[in-house]
Amino acid sequence: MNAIFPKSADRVFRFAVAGLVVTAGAAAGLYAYFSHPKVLDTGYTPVQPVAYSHKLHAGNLGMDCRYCHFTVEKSAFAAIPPTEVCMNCHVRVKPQSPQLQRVRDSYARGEPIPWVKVHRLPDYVYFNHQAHVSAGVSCVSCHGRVDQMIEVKQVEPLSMAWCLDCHRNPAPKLRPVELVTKLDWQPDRDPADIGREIMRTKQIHPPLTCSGCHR
Amino acid sequence: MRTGKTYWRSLDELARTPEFEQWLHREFPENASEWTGKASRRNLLKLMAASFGLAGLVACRRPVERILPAAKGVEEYVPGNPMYYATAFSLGAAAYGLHVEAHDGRPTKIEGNPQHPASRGAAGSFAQASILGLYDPDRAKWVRKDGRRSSWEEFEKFAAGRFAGQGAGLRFLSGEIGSPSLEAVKKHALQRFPQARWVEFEPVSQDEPMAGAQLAFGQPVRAHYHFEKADVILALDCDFLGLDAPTLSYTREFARRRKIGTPQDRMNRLYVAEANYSLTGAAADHRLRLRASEVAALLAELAAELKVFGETLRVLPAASGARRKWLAAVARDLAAHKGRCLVLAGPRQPAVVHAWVHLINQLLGNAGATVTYTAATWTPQTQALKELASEMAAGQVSTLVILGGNPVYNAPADLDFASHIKKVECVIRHGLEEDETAALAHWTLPEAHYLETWGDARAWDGTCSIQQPLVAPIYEGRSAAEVVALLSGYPHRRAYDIVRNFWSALSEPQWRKALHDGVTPTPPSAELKVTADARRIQGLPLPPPATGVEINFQPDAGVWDGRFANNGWLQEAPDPMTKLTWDNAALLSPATARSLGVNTGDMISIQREGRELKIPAMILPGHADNSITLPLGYGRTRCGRVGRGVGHNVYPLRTSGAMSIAAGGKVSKAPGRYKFSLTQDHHSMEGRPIVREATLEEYRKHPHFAHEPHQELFSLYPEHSYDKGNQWGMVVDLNACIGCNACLLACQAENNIPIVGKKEVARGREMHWIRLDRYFSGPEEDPEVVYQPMACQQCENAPCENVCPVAATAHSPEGLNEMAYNRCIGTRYCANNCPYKVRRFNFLEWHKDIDQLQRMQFNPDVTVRMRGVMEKCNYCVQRIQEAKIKAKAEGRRPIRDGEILTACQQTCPAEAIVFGNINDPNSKVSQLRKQDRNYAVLAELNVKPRTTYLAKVRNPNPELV
Amino acid sequence: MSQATNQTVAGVLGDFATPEALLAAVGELRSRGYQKLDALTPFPIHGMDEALGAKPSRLGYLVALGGAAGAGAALLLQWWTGAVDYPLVIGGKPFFAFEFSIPITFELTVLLASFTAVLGMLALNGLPRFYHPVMNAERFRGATNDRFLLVVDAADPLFDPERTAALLHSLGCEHTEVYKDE
Amino acid sequence: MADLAIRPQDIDAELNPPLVTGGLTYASITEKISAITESKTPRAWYIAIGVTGALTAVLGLMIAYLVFTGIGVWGNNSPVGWAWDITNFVFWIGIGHAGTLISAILFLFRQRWRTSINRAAEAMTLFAVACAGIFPLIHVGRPWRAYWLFPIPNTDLNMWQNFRSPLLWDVFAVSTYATVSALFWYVGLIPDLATLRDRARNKIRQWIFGILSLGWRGSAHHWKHYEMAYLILAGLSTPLVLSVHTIVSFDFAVSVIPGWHTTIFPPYFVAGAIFSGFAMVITLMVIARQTLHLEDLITMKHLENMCKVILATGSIVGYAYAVEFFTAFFSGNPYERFTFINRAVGPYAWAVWTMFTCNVFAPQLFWFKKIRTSIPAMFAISIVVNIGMWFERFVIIVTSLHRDYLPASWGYFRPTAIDVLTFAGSIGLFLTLFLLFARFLPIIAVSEVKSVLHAQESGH
Repeated sequence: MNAIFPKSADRVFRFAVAGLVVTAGAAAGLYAYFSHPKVLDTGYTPVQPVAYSHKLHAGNLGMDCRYCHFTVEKSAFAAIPPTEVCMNCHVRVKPQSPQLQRVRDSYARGEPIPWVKVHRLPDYVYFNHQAHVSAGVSCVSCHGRVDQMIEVKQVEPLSMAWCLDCHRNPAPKLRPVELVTKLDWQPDRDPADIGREIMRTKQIHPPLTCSGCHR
Repeated sequence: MRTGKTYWRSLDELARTPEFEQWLHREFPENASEWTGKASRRNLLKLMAASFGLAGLVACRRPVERILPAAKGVEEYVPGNPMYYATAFSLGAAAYGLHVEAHDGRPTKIEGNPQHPASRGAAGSFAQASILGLYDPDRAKWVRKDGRRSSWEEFEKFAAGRFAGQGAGLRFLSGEIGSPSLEAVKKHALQRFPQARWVEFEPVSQDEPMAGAQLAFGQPVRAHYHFEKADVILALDCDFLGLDAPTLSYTREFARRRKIGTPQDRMNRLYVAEANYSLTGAAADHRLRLRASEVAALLAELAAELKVFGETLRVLPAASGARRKWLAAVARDLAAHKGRCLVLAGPRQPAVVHAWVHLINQLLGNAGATVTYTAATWTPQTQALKELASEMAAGQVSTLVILGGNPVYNAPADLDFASHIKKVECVIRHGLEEDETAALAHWTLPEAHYLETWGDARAWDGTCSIQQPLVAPIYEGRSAAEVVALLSGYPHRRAYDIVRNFWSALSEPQWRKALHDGVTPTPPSAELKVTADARRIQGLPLPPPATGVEINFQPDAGVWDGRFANNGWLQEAPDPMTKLTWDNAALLSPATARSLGVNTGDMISIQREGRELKIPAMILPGHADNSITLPLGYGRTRCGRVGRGVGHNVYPLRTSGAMSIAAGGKVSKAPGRYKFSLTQDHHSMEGRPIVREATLEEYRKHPHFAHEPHQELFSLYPEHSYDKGNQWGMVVDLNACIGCNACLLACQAENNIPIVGKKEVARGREMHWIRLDRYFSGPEEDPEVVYQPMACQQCENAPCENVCPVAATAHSPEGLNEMAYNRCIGTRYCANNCPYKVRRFNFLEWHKDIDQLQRMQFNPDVTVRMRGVMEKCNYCVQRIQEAKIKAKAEGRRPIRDGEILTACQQTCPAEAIVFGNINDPNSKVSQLRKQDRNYAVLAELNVKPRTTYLAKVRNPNPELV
Repeated sequence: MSQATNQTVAGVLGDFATPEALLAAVGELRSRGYQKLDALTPFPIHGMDEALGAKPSRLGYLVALGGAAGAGAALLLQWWTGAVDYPLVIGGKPFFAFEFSIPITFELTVLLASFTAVLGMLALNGLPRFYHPVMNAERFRGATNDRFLLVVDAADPLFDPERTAALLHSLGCEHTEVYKDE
Repeated sequence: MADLAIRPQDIDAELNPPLVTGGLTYASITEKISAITESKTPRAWYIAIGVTGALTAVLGLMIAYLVFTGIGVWGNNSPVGWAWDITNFVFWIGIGHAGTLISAILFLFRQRWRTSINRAAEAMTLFAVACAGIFPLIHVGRPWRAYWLFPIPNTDLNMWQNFRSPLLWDVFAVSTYATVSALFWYVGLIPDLATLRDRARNKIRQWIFGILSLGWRGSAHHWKHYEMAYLILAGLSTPLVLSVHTIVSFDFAVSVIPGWHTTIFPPYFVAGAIFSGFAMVITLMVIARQTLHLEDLITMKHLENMCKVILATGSIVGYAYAVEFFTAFFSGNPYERFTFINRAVGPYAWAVWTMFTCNVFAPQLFWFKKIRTSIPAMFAISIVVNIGMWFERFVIIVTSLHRDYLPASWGYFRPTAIDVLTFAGSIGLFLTLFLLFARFLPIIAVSEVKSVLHAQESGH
C-alpha cells in the first residue's frame, strides 16, 4: 500500500472534528452558565458567630427591619446593630439562654460581635441605602425574604447588569415608602402602575451613568 | 481595585498590631457602661464600633468628654454619615478656625470655618495639609528616657522629684504662645517657680514689626490692615497674600477689590517693591524689583516725595531715574487717596522701616481707616533666645523644658545651641516629632496633634476659638498645657479640664455654642489709638543697603520653618513661584546668575561670617539683582521618612544679627550639579491666548477683549442638548486667583490623591488633579506673572471620551466628564488626546507603601485608584451625589445654588472658583458666565469646556504705562 | 501492492513528462467519450479546465455572501451595543452613526469573506481528504514534483484497465499504472 | 497563476532577464527548496537561534516585570502617555505590510517576479504582526483586563466597547489582518506541503506534512477552486492592507493633538509601511539568499525591483514629510506651526533629522544602478531604512505629545532600560520565528516558481 493514511483516516478525522466541535460548544455553554452571576454569586450563606434567626425575629415576632438596621433611611450604610440593641430585649427575654452567651459577653466586655458580611459589593461601588429606601425600594428587592431566612443568604446576583435592570425599569420595584420593610407586601394591582405613580410624584429617575455608582 | 473603604480591611490587619490591642483594652472598659437608648456620645461610639466591626474601634478612640457636632453636622450620629466639628489650627501666634470632617471618627478633611474672622471659610495649604500630620506614622509616639521607651508614669515620678524647688536653673523654651489657657498655665508655672524663666521663640517672628511699633508709638502694637477699604496699596517686601500672616482674611478682602463685573467697576491698585518674587508681587499692578536691604532707602525717598516733613526739611535723599519716576507716581497716587490707601512693610524689614511705615500711614490719614492697631505684649524673641543660650553656655541652666519648636535645628547659628544644650543637666523635650532637638534631650515627651487634644487659640485680631479634638491621642501624646500643668502642679491636669476651667466664665450653653460655632463670645482685641512720633522717627538712622550679595531668609511655602518637613502633601505641592517640589534652592536673578556664571541646578557656595553653605542655584526671573533668597526649613537630618535629607538646610548661615536680611555674603560657583523636580519646566505662554489679560483702560475700551475671533464652530454630528436639569459648570476668576496652593491641597485631601515622590515628579508623573499653571510674560529680568488653575474642563465634546476603547470615560446627562476607574484598562489614549493635559495616570502602585494609619485619612466617598488606571478632576462628583441624595431624601427638588461646593472652591481664600448649575440663569456661576471677561481656553477646538475663566485685568497707574 | 483480495481497481494513471503532452492526451480522451478524467499536476495548467470540460468555480458567490454577512454583523453589533443595549453619551457624538462605524464594518466584511474563501475552497475540493485511491499509485508522488498525470477513474463507462492503459500509451504517455482502492 | 503564466499579453519586460536561472528544471527546483528543510540542520542555524531565542527570553522577562510592576517601568509620563510601546507597534505593523503587498498587490498586478519572494515575505508579515500585536496588549495599564477590548458578551457588567475609538478600530483591523494573512499564507503553502509530504521518507514527516497538506493531490479540480480562492484572497488582502495602516494612522489623525491631527496620514502611513516592509524583506532575503544559495531563484532582478520599490515609496514618504511641514506653515494655525518648528529645532531635533536622513536621503542612492545591484549596499541601506522608519513613528508620537497646547503641561520623555530591552526582545522574537520558518518550511513557493519556469520555457 502506497498511500500514507489508511482509508479510515477520513472517517476518523471527521469524527475527531465533530467531537471537538461538540466538546468546545459544551465547554462554552457550561462556562457561560456557571460564570453567570445568578449562579456564581447567589446562595452565599456564611455561618454567623451567633445563631441569630431573622426568621424568628423579623418573621415570627414581626420586628421591623429598622429596629436593628436603624440607619437605612438616614445613611448610605445600613448599620449592623450594636450589642446593646440585642440586650434591650434580652436582658429580660431568655436572659440565661446559652445561645446568647456570646452576646452577653460582648455586652459585658464591650467587644463587638464579629458578624460576617453577607452582601458584599466591590469597593468601587457606592450603593446608598438612604437613596433607595427613601425612593421606595423595598429591602426584599435586593435581600430577598429575609423574614423567612433562618440564616441570611444572598439571593440576588448584585451584579452591575442586575442593578441596571432595575435602574432602567424601576417602576415594578417601587412601593410606598412606608411599606419598604413589609417584605411580604402584595400589591392589589399591577405594581408597575404604582411604581409609575411614585416615579411621577417623587420625580425618580435612577442614574444610568458611571458616577451614579462609581466615584 | 482598592478604595477608600479599604481602610476597613486594613483595620482588620491593624487589629492584629500591639498598639491596636492596647487601644482595645484602654477604650472599652470605660465605654462599656450604660446604654441610655438615646444618642449619648458614648453609645454613639459603641454604635460605630458595632456597626463597623473593628473599624469602629478607631471611632471609639474619641475621648469621653462631651463634644458637640458643628453647624453642618447632624446632632445625632449616624454611622456612615460624615460629621463636622469646629476647631482651630495655629501657626505661631496666628490661629485659623476650621471645620473638620470626620468619617466614623476618623478626621478626613479640613475646611475653613466661615464664622472665624481669620479663615472666613477658607483654609490655607498648611491647615489643609495638617491633617496628614495627624496620621504621620513617624510622629513621636512614646515617652522616651535617653532614647529608650519609658512611660508618662515614670516621667511623672521623675518630675515630682525634679520640679520640687523654686525653679533655680529651670528654663522653659516654647514656640510663640497663642493659646490663652496655655498662657494661664504658663503664668501659674512662673509663680510656682519664681526663679525660672520662660522663653518664646519662633524662627519666623514678629520681632521687627513689634520693635518698629515700639519706635513709632513707644509701645508694641499689632497692626491690622483693612484691604476692603484700600484703593491704593504699597507693599514693601510684604507678602501679605502669601506667607506674611494672617494671609487668608487679607487675601479675601484684597481679592474682593479685584473682582469687577463690568468695565465701570472700580478696582484697587497694588504696588509692590520686593526682592524675591512673591505671590503678592505676582498680583501687583506695578512691581519694583528691589533688594530687600534697599527698601529703607526707598521708603525714605518716598517720604521725600510725599514731603512727609514739609517742604523745608530736606534731610532725605531724593530718588533718581526710573525709580524716581516710579516713586513720584506712587506718591501722587497715595496722596490722591488719603485715608483710602495703605502702605505695608513685611516682617523681614528692620524695625526702623516699620516705624517709617507707621508714620507715613498716619500722615496719609490711613491710621484708623485702612489700618488699625491693637495692643500687644512683646519680648524680643531672638534676644531672649540669645540670653538663654549664653546662660546655657555658662552652665546656669540645670533644667531645660523645650515645648514644641526645634531650636537645635533652627536657632540662629551663632548661638551654637546644639553644643550649649549638652551643658544642660536635664533637657525635657515635648514635641510632635523625634527631631534634631529630641535627639539631644534626656526626656522626650510626645506632643498630641491639635486634632487629638483640647486647647484654645487666639487669632490675629484677638478672636478666640476652642480647639476641640476629633480623636483621642492615637499614641501617648499630651498637650503642652498638660505637660506644664503636670510639672507645675496646676490644679487641672487633663487638657479638657484646663481649657474648660480657663473658660469657666462661659456658661454651659455658651460653651456649647463656642464649640459649635468655633469662636468664643469674647470680643476681638479693642482698637488702640496711637500716634507716631514724627520727630523721633525722623531722627532714626536708616540701615544702609547691604554690602556684597544680600541674602534673604524666608519661610518656605511648603515646609514653613521646617515643621512641615515630614508632610508629603506639602513637600510635593509645587512652590507657587518656582514650581519646585521636594526641595529648596538659592533663588537669584538671571543677571546675578550670569555674573556668577551659574545656571539653574549648578551648586553655589555662600560664605558669610566664616560660615559656608553649599546649595543649588535656581534662576528666578524678576528676582532682585545682587540678592539671593534662601527658603528655610529643608535639609532636616532627624525627621520622618518623608522629610529626612530633603533639600538644603540654610539655618547654618542665619545668625541672630541677621535673621531676615544678611549683608556681606560672598557667593561663588561651586563644583557639581543638582537635579530639581519641577512640575512645570516651560514658563512662557508662547504668545498663545491661554491666560487673557488686559489693563483696566483696555478693558473699558474693549469690554470683549477676552473673546478671540474664530470662525463659526460646528460639529459633523447632531449634538446632544444639555438644557435640562442640573448642568454643572465652573468659573475661575483669574483676577482673584493669587496662585496659592490651597485648592491643590484641598483637592488632594478630598480625592485621595497619592504622593509620588521626588523621582517620579522629575519623570513628570505627579498626580495633582489641579495644576496651578504659572506663566511669565515680559522681559526676563522683570517679568509679570499670571496664574491659571487648570483642572479637567469637563468638555461637552470631550476628546478624551471618543478615544477610550472600553468606554471607561463617558458623559453624564448633567455634563460631567465621568471617569469610571474600575472600567479603565489604562491605554492612556484619553490623556494623550486631552488638549489641556489634565488627566493623570497611575504609572505605579502609589499606595503600596502607605502606612495603615495613613489610610485612615482616605475619603471613604472616593475610590482609591490602583495602578494602571487613569484619573482626573470630576468636580467632586461625590459631593454632588451626596447633595442630590440629600435633596431627594428631604423631598426638596432643586439643589440650592451654592449647596454644592467643590473642594477647591470651598477652600479658596480668594473666592476665585465658583461652581454651580449653569442651567439656572440666577445661579452665581451663570451670572459670571455672562460677564464680558468670561472665556473658554482653547474654545476654537469646539470641545465646549464647562470650566471657563474670567480674563485677568490689571489696574496700572496711567502715569507709569 | 498485492494485498487482501477485497481490493478493487480504482482507475488507471498515465504519467506524462510535459504539460503540453498531458493537455493533448486529455483532449484526445475527451473526444473519445471518456468522462471521468482528472489531471494531477505540480502547478495549474492553463486550459486544463476547458480540456476537462469543467465549469468555472462558483466560489465567488459564496465569498460575496460571506462578506455581506460580515458587514451586516458588524453594523448590527455597533448599533445594538451602542444605541440599544447601553447608550452612553461619548464625546458628544451620537449613539450610532455610519461615519464611525465604517472601519469596523469594513474589517469584519473582509474577515468573513476571507474565511468563506478558504473554507469554501476546501469544501468545494472535498478537502481535507487524507486518503484517495490514486495515492496508492506508485507514480502518484510525481504529481507534486515534476510529473503530469492523467487519471481515468474506474467509474468511467468506457473504462477498461488494459484498453485505457494502451490508449494512454498511444498518446505518448511514458508509463501507465492501474491503481487499486483498499 | 497558470493563467497568467502563459497569456502573452501578461508577459512584460520583467521576464527579461529570466526570473529562474541556472538551467533549473521542475525537479531541481523541488529538490533545491525541499532539500533545505530535509537536510541536516547546520550548526550556524543553532547558533543563530540561540542568540535570537535568548533575546526572546528577554522579551518575556521584560513583559513579566512590566505586568507585575506597572507602566512606570517604562519612561512614559504625562504628557507623553505613549512612547516606545506604540512606536514599536506601528513599526512592526508597518514591516508586515510588504509581505501582503508582495503576495497580494503584485499578484493582482501580474508581477510574476514576486513568486520567488512572496512566501518568505508573507511569513515575515505574520511574524511582524505577531510582534506588533504584543504591544497594544502590554501597553495598557491593566493587561489582565485587556480582554475588555473585545466585544465578548458579558453577563455581569453589561458593558460594551466604544466603537468611536480608533484604538478599538485597531483591535479589529490588526486581528483581521493577522487572521487573513495567516489564511493567505497557509493556502499558498498547501501544494508545497503536499510536495514535502510526497518527498518525505520517514513516517513522522509523512504524517506531519500529510496532515498539513490536507490531502492535496494537485487535481485539476483542486487547482480550479484553488486559483479562484487565491485570487479572491489577494483581492481582499489588498484593500485590507491599505485599511490596516490607514486605521493605525487614525489613532493619530482622529485626535486633536497638533502633529497628529493630520489628513494626509493614511496614504503617508501606507507608503511608509510598504517602504519599511520592503526594506525588511531585502534585509532578510539577502541573508537567506547568501546562506541558502538561492541565487538562481532570488535573482538580482528580484532584489533590484525591490530596491526600486523602496526608492519610489521612500520618495513618497519624503514628499509626505514636506507636505506636513508646508501644511503646518500654510495653515496659519499657531499650534500646528509650533509643533513642526519644534520638531525641526526642538529637543527632539536629533531624532527628526535621523529620520530624514534615513528615510528620505539614504534611499535616493538607489537611483544608481551600481548601488541597487550591489548586495552589500542594498543590505546596508535596507537596515538604515528600518532604523529611519522606527524613528518616524517615534517622532510622530513623542514630539507631538511632549509639547502640545498648554506650555505649562509640556514635558520630556526619556526611555528606560526596560523600554530598550523590550524592543530588542521583540526583534529577537521576530528573528526566532523567521529562523524556524526558514528551517522547516519551503521558503520559496515551489509550485509558483515551477509555473514561472513553465511560462519561461514555453517560449516567451
